[in-house]
Order: sequence, then structure tokens, then C-alpha cells
Amino acid sequence: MRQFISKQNLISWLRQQMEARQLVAPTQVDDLILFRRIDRVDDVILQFQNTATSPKEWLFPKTETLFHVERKDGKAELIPAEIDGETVIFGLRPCDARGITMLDLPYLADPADTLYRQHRQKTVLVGLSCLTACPECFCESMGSGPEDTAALDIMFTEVRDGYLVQAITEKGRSLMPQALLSPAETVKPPAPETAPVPSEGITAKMRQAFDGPYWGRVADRCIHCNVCAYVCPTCYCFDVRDYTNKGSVERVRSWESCQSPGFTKIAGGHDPRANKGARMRQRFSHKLLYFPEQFGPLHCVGCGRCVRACPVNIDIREIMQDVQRMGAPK
Amino acid sequence: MSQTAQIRQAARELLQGKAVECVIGYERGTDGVNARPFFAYEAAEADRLIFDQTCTHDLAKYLLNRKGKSTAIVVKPCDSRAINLLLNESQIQRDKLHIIGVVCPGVVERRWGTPGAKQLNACQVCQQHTPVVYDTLVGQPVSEPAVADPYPDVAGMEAKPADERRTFWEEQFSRCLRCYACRQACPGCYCPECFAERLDPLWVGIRIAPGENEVWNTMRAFHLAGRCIGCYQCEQVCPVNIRLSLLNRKLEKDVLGMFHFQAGMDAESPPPFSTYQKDEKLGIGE
Amino acid sequence: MKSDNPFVPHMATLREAVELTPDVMLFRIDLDDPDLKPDFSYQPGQFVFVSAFGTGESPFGLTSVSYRRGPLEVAVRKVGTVTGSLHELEAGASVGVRGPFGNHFPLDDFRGKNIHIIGGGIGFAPLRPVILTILDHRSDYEDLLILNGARTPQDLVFASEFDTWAASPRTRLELTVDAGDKSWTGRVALIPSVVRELNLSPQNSVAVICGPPIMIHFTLIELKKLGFADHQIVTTLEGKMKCGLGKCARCNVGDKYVCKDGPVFTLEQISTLLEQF
Amino acid sequence: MAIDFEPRIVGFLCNWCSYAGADMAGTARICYPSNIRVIRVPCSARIDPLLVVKAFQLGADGVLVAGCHPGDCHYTEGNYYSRRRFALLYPFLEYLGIEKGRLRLEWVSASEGRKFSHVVSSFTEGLVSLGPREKVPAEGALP
Repeated sequence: MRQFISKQNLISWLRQQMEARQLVAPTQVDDLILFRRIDRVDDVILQFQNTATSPKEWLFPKTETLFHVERKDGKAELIPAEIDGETVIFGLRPCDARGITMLDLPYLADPADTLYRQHRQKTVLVGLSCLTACPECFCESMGSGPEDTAALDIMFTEVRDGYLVQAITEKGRSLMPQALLSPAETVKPPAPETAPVPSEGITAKMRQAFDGPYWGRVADRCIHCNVCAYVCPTCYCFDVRDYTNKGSVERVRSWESCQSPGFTKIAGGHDPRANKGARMRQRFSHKLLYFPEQFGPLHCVGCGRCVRACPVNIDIREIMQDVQRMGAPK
Repeated sequence: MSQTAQIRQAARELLQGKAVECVIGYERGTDGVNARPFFAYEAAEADRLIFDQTCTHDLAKYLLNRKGKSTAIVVKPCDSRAINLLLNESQIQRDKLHIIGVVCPGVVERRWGTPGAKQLNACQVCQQHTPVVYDTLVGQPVSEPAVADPYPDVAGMEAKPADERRTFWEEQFSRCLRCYACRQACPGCYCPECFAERLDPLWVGIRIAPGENEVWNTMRAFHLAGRCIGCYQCEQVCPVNIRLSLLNRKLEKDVLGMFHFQAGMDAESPPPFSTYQKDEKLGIGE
Repeated sequence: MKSDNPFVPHMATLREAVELTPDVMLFRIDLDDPDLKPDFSYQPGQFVFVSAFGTGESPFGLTSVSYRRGPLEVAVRKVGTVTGSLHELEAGASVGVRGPFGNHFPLDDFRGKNIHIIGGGIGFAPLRPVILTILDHRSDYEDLLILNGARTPQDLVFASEFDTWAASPRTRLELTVDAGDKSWTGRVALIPSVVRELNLSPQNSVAVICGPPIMIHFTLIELKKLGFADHQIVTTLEGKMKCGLGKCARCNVGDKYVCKDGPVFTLEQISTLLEQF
Repeated sequence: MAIDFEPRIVGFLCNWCSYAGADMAGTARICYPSNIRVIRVPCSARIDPLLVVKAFQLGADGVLVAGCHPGDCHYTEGNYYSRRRFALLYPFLEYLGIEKGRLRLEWVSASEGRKFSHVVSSFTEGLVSLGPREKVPAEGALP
């Protein structure tokens, strides 16, 4: 059932959340809007299109300690990291929330990634549905949409003077005191339409397009930075190494990207994917071919961040169009 | 004839006559507004080339992937300095290159989907509107304006109290994702193994955290001291808008002041760190 | 309490480090937790991650066999930072072990067949458990050919066991090196040309190959020429791995992960992967 | 200012002059503060600015680089290069908010035990008055 919360009550609800647990929400940092830990409710931004980087870092941090080594009586003991404290992420766009369901697929598969599972269990996901579509967004073609509630515990939709509230899960309901709510009288505003991309049947077409000069041509202009992977709400590759500091040892993992030159290089120097075109193809094959074959959905939610952030305009929408066309009988 | 038309004509002739295998230039990107790099291999592709104020990329970077292959390239004045830099450092061969130099009035900040309204900071104080090296020149050379203060941004930063500067940089570096886009876009960054990826010794840990980020960002800039040609790419490509040009331009300013050197103005002058004068007074160790 | 975090290794102790070649050490490792030992079983072809705390961890194919109940054994060639740190360790040192991971050589399918074991350099090491299993259950298998090649005679791994193997029934041992020395009276040839020269018969046979990518590449060509079908050729893929769990996506090739779905593949399986690794 | 503050100094000393100079200070029983941790390097030109920045990152309060006097380099010209490099590094670190007094390049010859002692003493004093360097946290609160 939909209910209504006034803007004022929403602010006080956010304040309550901030006091009870870690509150993460979009906030202005110079000319960027980023998800940050909120210390003053006034810093929360309620009107924005989407953040520059995805909220995945709050469940899959850029850098995270897996365990640290403690020496006791000359014996080493490994102390696994534990996630303590609860977090509320407020202001998730539906595409980004769907991105979290994508992280779930590999990370929660048996054996579950313990830290990710803990983050997930201790985080409440609060969405804010989109009233306008970003020009580079294509969520509806990727199985999501401006009102998609996948992975969300609570969803807010802005209306006049306040927000419609939809508590989706038990976790969400328990966090939403009825006292702040009233019956919804306003009708839900119409959802915006996003520009379509031809995602239908893309997996089969990717298979057909696998060989051929196309990927090399696209890779010509790729500078092989990691921007696309790091702004993406679904990319989940990581690197693991030991970190030592003044005698203490910990094992950490950090984000990594299939576009970085050393990604597949093994000790001894052999790199099975040394070629630029093959690296480029790996990114799109993973998103549109391998991941769907392994887990079902396409590995993209259509948030459009990579489209906007790519320094050289490598545009997944254009790639999908090209691949669809390549697969077509001549 | 417009600059775009001149570039297309030059490219078409070069490709038709098989003078080069490839012309690196710009084409329109998928937002319909901004330019993106484009590699034309056939004469028929020449008509996709464009030039306007959204052509921000420094294409000289791509020459590092085309060593030994005959290539024509469209360069703005700052990019032409990158070519000199790479020639000076023996990274590319002049005889394999055909340089299509473009007289450039300055380019605008890249904004997705909308024409950038603001000229890049570097362009606002630019004193080099004609390429320093070219085979074909597109546009009429202009007389260079006298810029009274070419480093207002750096001077502004220098004037701040130390703790304010510290806080500023700490915040800036804390944002860094270590995506290395700044490095990948930079024509001066071409080490086969970057210090940031060196494992033994491990200079920069894999933690994407403030301390490591500071080492990365400051050393990236310092490795370009006396080499940065001011194309502004690092800052343009940064997904979290770190003010990297403030670092590079500080070094550029000091290199100019101390050693009277500007990178890439020619392909012969020794860069400041590979030469010295016995009696120079630099204010240290004296 | 034992953590269920799959990234936390079991603590283990290096029992012994034996020099196999100038740059390869064989490490014998015991798990510290006595309750864990009985449950820690593994198959030929599976691998473990061994940690040198402070440097990191790397995957190594197990060279021991589980049913002998001895320590875990891995052969480590010094090529990078982790292997470099491991080579510095002395007996008694603490290490970490995660695993076993990956699939294994299909020894059940090998029963009743002639087996050609072809290994190059350090790539021969993970084939040792296959040899041991066959020799320990000799009647289950037909003829066994062991072809071990290396750059120089000093680089042949497990040389101390050659005599035992060669003396086993219906077993033939062939050694080859890229460059011999004064004392070397054996074969000087590259593995693919030895395969051609030996004229291996595909009749009721399987070929098991492990080695550097270039050796695998050319050996496959020779085997195909000799009439081996794709399903008769079993090899291993090598990929950069960080987790062993199919999560970090470093070893992703096509819709497979080398760490989880491999490292052992038949050529038939590999040919369905889109990408050539 | 904290009276108890004992600054930690990383000292990179050239093998041919300054390290011998420090040795000279020792054999001549000239006192200097024990705040310095000496690292012997072949030449002052060996010091990549990365080593300096890394030392600061790992918690050094000050970094001293000492080499042969100009003209006396064992490798003929190494110190001329370091002079240029550090001339540029000084203002750069200052620009980043690392106070000027935390980095020092000095020429100390093998016979200048007294100078070495003086350099370390005055450097330490300067660092004491600057106070501890606020360490950049390894793990920031910011994402």
C-alpha cells in the first residue's frame, strides 16, 4: 500500500536514520553528486539525476580488508574482517538498486563472499524513483525501469509537498514509523520514458560477432583506463594482495578492471589477453554474453554512467546497435 | 574552406595516395555534440572527420600504439608539443608521421550531451594557437596574445595558507578511484611498467585509500615535471573531477621560472632533468 | 571459531623445502588444525592457494596424492613476488593454504586406456599425481608413457623419481631437453618433435598435457596430426587468479572460470570456449 | 607545542661523502640527535622524489637528503641532477601543504662530521617547532 510522507517528515526520518546508523546519501562534492556518509541532514540532495559514481562501493568497497594477521606467542593467527554497524543508503535510483541484485549473483553464490553478504545484510536500501530520464540512460531496455523496486527495501516517489512511500520488505517496514506517514492522496506521477536500445537477442548476436575486426576498431580509441568498470554499478572484478605497514600484515582486495593492461598477465609474464581488441571484447562479452549465460540477466542495468564517463565515447548503446546489425544476415 | 573540410581533404589525399595507413582525427560522438577520436583507414572514411571546439582529446597519445606504422594525425598546438616531446624522448619516428596541424582558438570543457560553454582553463591563458610542428597547416596562423599572468590558478593556490592547501588536496585525493584514466590519457605517460603497478618493490599499495592516492597523484604529476605539455587531458578524463591540472601547472610554472624551459616547443632541447649547469643557483644546498 | 570467510586460509606449517631444480622448490606443507587433516582430500589436477603472509598468495597445482595421507606438496618456480617470498621460507615457517580448488584430471575415464603424460618444465609438476595414481593402481590402466621435457637437464623436475617410474611395469619414461650439457646423453629436442618422433598411437589412448602455452600449442598440433581426437586430449588452462571461487572474474574465459570450471579441460571443451587462451 | 615530540627523520646519505661524514661525526664523538634513521645510498641522485613522498606517507616527520658538494660527486655529476630535482620538489611539496622545513637537501663531505651534526641538530629543532606531521590516514572515513 502506498502512503505519503511530507518533505519535513522525510527530513526528520533521515535525521533519525543518521543518528541510529550510518546514513549514506547523495551529496554535493564540488561540481559532482556522490554517495557519501552524511553527517548533516541538510547535505542530503533530494533532487538530482544520478550520482557520478555508483553506490556499489558501499557494498563492495573500493578497498576492503579480508583479514589481518596477528602474532600471538610466536604463532600467526588470522583475524577475519567483520562488518559491524548498520547502514542505510538513501536515494538509490532503481537502476543502481538493480545493479546490487547483479552483484548478488556471483557474490552470494555458494560459497558466499562473506564480507559482501554481511554488507548486504546490514544495509537497508532506500530508493528514489526517477521522475525524469537521464539522456544517456536506457534502463528499460535492460530489464529495469524508473520505478523498478528490485533489491529495494523502501521506495520514495516525489510528489507535490512530499513523497509517496512504498515499504517493500519487512526490513523496510520495520524502519518506517507509521507516525510519520499518512494515507496517500496524490496520484503517482507518470514514469518517464527512456530511450530504447536493441537488447533483445543480444547474447546470441554477441556470439556471432565474437571474431572479426570490429573489436579492434573500437579498441583503437580505447585508452584502457578503468573508468567504465569503476563507475559501473555491476562490474565486480577485484584484485587481492597483502598490505604491510610497520610489521602488521593484512590481505586486502581492491577494485580491478578487465581493461587494465596487466589484468590477465600471470607471473612469468605470459598474458593470454595481451591484445587491445581482445580486452575490449572481454568487457562487452562479459556484460552481454558470458554473464547472461552463467546467471541469466544481461550484466548491465542501463544507468548510462559509462556512456557519460568514458573519455573517448565508447558507448555500450552504440556497441549493441552495431552488434545487432553485424549479426543480421547480409 | 572550413577547418573540417581542409582536414577531410588532407586525409582523403593521404589515404588515397597510400602515403599513410591511417589518419587519426576526430569524429562526432554518440551524444551528437562532442567529438571523439577516430581512426580513418580508408579514403571513404575521411568524411567522418571533423574539427571544432569540442575536439579536446590529445591524439598524440595514440602514436605510441602505432610505432613504426605510417600515420597521419590531427593535432592542436598543445598536442603538437606532445609530438615534439615523444620525438625528443625517441618514442616515435618523425619520418613515419604526417602531422596535420590545426590552428586552434581553444577548446571547451567536455559536458555530455550539451555543448561545453566554458573554455578550458588552459585555453584561457594559451599563448600557442599555432602548432609548433606540422606538415600540413589547417587555418591561418594568428599573432599570439600577450598573457600577463599565465598561471592565475596556480598563484591562487599558492596564496592559500598551508593547512588550507593540505585540506584541499586531502579531499581531492580522497576521491581518487585509481582508475588511472589520467595516466592512460596522458601522452607523456608511456612507461611499460608504471611505478603504480610495480610489485617489487611495491611503491603504491593496492589500497584505494587517501595515503596511497596521494602518493599516486603527486608522483604522477612529478614524473611529468618538465614534460607536461599542458593538454589538460588528465583533468578532462578524471571521472571525479580532481584538479590535476593544478599540480601539473604548478610544476610547469616552476620549471619555466627555474630552468626557462617549456616542454615540447622543439624536439631537441634537453629536458630540465637530463641536463644541468654547474654554477646555477637554485636556492638549495647553498 | 573457524571463520566461514572463504578468503581466510587455513594456517599451515612448511615441513620441508626441497630443491628440485635451480629455480624450483618442492614444499611439503602440513595443515596446523588436526581436525582438518582427515577431511582435506583432493584429486590430481586440483590446486591450492599458498600464502606467504606479507607478500600475498598464489595458486599452485598439488603434486602429491591425497590417498597417501602425507603432507600437501606443491612445486614452486621462482617467477614473481609471491614465489620469491616462498623460496625464502625455511622449514617451520607459517604459511596459509586455501583450497583445494578446481576440477581434476578425469582419472576414472582413463581406466583401461593407454595414457600419454606430456609435461614441459614446471608444467610437469601437476602431472605427477596422475602418474602416482596410475602407478599405485597399475592394473586399472593400460600402457603409460611419461614424456618430461625441460630447458636443460638441471630443469627436469622430480628427477629423483625417474628410476622408480621407468622400472614400473608397462611404463616408458622419455626425457628431453632443449639444450643438453656435457653429462647429458639423452634426447635434445623440443617436446612437439618428440611427440612426432615417438609416433604416439591414438588407439584407446588419452594424452594429458601441461606446460608453457607455446609448448601446449605446438604439441596439440602434433597430436592432431597423429589422429588424436579432441576428446582424447586433456590439458590445463592457466589464468590469472585471485580468489579460486569464481568471484574475482580474473580468470574468466568465455562463460567459464579457469579456477572453478578448470583448470583441467579436454580439447573438446576448450574448443567450445570462444576465446583462445 | 608538544615538548615530548621526537620527530622521526629519514636520512638518505650518499655513500661517498655524507655517509662518511656521519661516520666521521661518530668517530670524532660529535653528538647529534638520534632522531635520524640513516639509509645509505650510492649517490644523492639515487633519491627518486618517490622515496621522499613515500617516507612522508609512511609517517616520517622530516626527510634529509645529503650528498657530496657540487663538483665532488663520485659519479662526476649525480649531485647536479639531484640539485635540480630537489629544487623543484621543495616548492611542490610546499604547494601540497607539506611545510618547507620538512625536507632538506644538504652537501656534507666525508670530512664534515661537524657539519653533519649541525645539519641534523638544526633540522631536528626545526621539526620540533613544526610539530608532528598530521599523517594522512591509511583508511579514510571518506569513501
